[in-house]
Amino acid sequence: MTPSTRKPFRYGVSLYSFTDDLGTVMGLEEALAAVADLGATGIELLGEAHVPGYPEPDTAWIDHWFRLLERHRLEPTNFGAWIDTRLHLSRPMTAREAAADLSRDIELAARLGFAYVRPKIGVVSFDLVPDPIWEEAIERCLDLAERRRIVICPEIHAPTPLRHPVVEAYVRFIERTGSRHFGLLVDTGIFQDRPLPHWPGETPEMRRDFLNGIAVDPQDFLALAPHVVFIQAKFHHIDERLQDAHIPWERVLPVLKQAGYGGYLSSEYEGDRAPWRSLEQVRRQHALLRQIERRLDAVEG
Amino acid sequence: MTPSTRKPFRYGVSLYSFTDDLGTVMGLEEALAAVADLGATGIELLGEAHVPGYPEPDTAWIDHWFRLLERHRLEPTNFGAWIDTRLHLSRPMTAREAAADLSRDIELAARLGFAYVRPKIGVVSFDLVPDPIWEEAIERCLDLAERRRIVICPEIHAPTPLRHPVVEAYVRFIERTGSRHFGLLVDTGIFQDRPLPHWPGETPEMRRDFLNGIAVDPQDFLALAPHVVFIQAKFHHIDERLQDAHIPWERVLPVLKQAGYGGYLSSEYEGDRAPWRSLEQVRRQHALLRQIERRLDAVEG
Amino acid sequence: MLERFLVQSRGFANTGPQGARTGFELLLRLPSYRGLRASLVDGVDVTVDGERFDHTLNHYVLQGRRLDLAALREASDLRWPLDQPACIQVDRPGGLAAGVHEVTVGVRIRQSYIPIEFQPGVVVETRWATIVLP
Amino acid sequence: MLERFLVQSRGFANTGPQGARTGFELLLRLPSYRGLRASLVDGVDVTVDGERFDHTLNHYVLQGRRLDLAALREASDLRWPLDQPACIQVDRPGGLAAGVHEVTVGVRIRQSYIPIEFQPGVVVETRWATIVLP
Ligand SMILES: [Mn+2]
Ligand SMILES: [Mn+2]
Repeated sequence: MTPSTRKPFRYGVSLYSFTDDLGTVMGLEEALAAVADLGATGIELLGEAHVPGYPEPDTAWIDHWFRLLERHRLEPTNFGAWIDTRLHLSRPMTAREAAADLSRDIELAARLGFAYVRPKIGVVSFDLVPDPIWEEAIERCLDLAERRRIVICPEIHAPTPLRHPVVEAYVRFIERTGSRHFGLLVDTGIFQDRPLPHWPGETPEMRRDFLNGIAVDPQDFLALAPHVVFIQAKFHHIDERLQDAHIPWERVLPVLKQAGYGGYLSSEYEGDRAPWRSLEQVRRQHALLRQIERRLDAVEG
Repeated sequence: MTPSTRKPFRYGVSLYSFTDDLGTVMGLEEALAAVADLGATGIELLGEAHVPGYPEPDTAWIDHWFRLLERHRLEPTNFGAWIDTRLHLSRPMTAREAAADLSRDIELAARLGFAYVRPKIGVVSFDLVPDPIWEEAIERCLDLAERRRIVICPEIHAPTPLRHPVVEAYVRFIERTGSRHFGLLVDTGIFQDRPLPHWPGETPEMRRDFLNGIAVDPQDFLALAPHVVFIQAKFHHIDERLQDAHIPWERVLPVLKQAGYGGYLSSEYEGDRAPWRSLEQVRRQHALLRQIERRLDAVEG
Repeated sequence: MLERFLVQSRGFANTGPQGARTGFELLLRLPSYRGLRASLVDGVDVTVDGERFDHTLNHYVLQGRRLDLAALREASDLRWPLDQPACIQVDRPGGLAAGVHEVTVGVRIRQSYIPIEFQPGVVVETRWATIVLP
Repeated sequence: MLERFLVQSRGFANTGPQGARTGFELLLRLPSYRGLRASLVDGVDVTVDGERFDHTLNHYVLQGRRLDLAALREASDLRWPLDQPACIQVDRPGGLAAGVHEVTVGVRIRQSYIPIEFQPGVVVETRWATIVLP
């Protein structure tokens, strides 16, 4: 992928955006209708949140899922999964156990039509180094991922920046295994360059670490771009003048464009959870991102 | 029915209580579960509000309705209907047309298991005199009501008090027809003796008429009691100390008891429509009404 | 399930072909505790960023039928159920700019059981709503 | 659909026979953006009108299974899905008086991807809730 290959972005939404709304003021049907109404094509979800009966949804629900996708012309993108390394209070999780959980999620994601599975891996340090079992656990799943045409993609999420030993370890894993079924997911929260409002129960320690924004230089994306398969367009607040209060999209999107990124921008609204607010915020984000992309495309001619 | 025949009240809820919540934060299932959780047994609804596909719900919905009633051990009580006398902008409604609409509602109510149908009749004057077609329209429906075991019961609603020409006309109708399929529904808003807060868009004229409360003397109920078949327990706000801000239940319930009323008290919450507020308000009302009834029963021994 | 606002987030969009928009439309929840026959609805005034579009000029789509105000007032055979939003269509050459707009609706309803002096009642609500595509 | 509050209106009730109540229970929405296996939940503190009932003493009903805290911590095979409230059972001889109570919950959750220093995270919420029957 060379910098000169400019591609159109693809637009999607993660149901994570509708956290606390889904199940209290809207169901899956309304959520998918809202996403389709944006002109978006991609739908992302979290397995153990949005699949009723997870990890074993009944076939009636699976039929319903595919009917909704067809009605709204949406395609499943990324399936959020967890490797819950603290599952057992008395002992650590083994790599085999982690692989078993991840395999189960890969099977389910594939059955539901997804292309990507993001394992959220438990950490072992204050600076969020993932549990070392991740490497063996994921390696055990690569053959299955290939058979089920799934790309496993751990998430680069604040406070971890793009230039970081954790990311380097993922890149070495790609180089060592040569697998095309492993890649990186970037959460745009890493580009946040202004502080978030305080949340209830927030401690000074947590604030220091990541809530002021780690302000990764968007240019850092260029080097990593060949390994990035999916982008979660994390955001927290966009005002009535279409100004994002935290994420510098005007600086981020040109770099993605320059890097030849043609994958999804999948909205992850993470702001105020007042009922119904997420619906309007996601619309603002898509209006904003598309506006910037139109401008970039016009400049390029 | 003599004053000495004291009977237990029956407790119910009208889905009117959940106005604006139903269809935005809850469905029929959650509403009926909430009613059953009160220990209530009666469910009241409004046809052209809570019956999907009204006036012709499909059989799948009717099956669903009866399954929910069975699961929650609820019985249908009153079915709210309207005689929309202003339906045609260019001409008045005829008694025949009104009878046709009411017949359709009686059929539907009976099919759904209801015992009462309340026609809300259009008015022809500033002081809410019902359109004179009511008498012929209802009379045309009495045979059908008998066949379908429905009692037609117009509502005595503020600002119309219990002693009023409109009520006297209804009583004369009962005496003239001798029908046991016509009775009166009393809305407890007539007992309101403290002013409601202003609502958005309220004009001074409307305020003067009924929002300060018409404070009917509960004793007036005794004379009318033989004709009262149903009571809507209208209320607007009950605070954390279980004090109702507007309806003097402590004076109303002893009279109902003394009158030998053993029918339903069917909650009609009509206060602030903040999402989910109705659920908690209805619980407070049932706690309050049952507390007063226990006290009355204890005094009586 | 519908959104609590009368004007729904979903469905607020320009109409006509992109580049040659003819107007916009929005989905509206009925501001009433009961469904109504269409002839009891006396139209909807719409104001966007201070620009008013009168109820006499707008069009109304209910259960697949598109009506002007005169037809709406005669439509005693058509229902606007509580659980189905109506679509309000507004003519405005060029449509609206992509972005956030201040949208006010005034929904005019004729109830039979309220004195004629107060009819039609008008329910007014304002919200921010977003046009995604120009 | 669940209520937005964590503590649901529905289900707040005394337990045991009327006249000889043994305690009370409440239904709780999981305060998380994802479902959790039960062993990741470290119990729920409950406070009613200032009287505290510690998470170590309460019982938890998930998918029909009733567990004490020790059993909950071991229940890696049991799930608390987002769309199903858990029932929290509290011992209190006599139960609670009928009427409105100030109810606070502290829901203790262990996430694997947050530094151990911050675990369990505790989500606290207070609301008014009503016991209908004494
Ligand atoms: Mn993310
Ligand atoms: Mn009433």
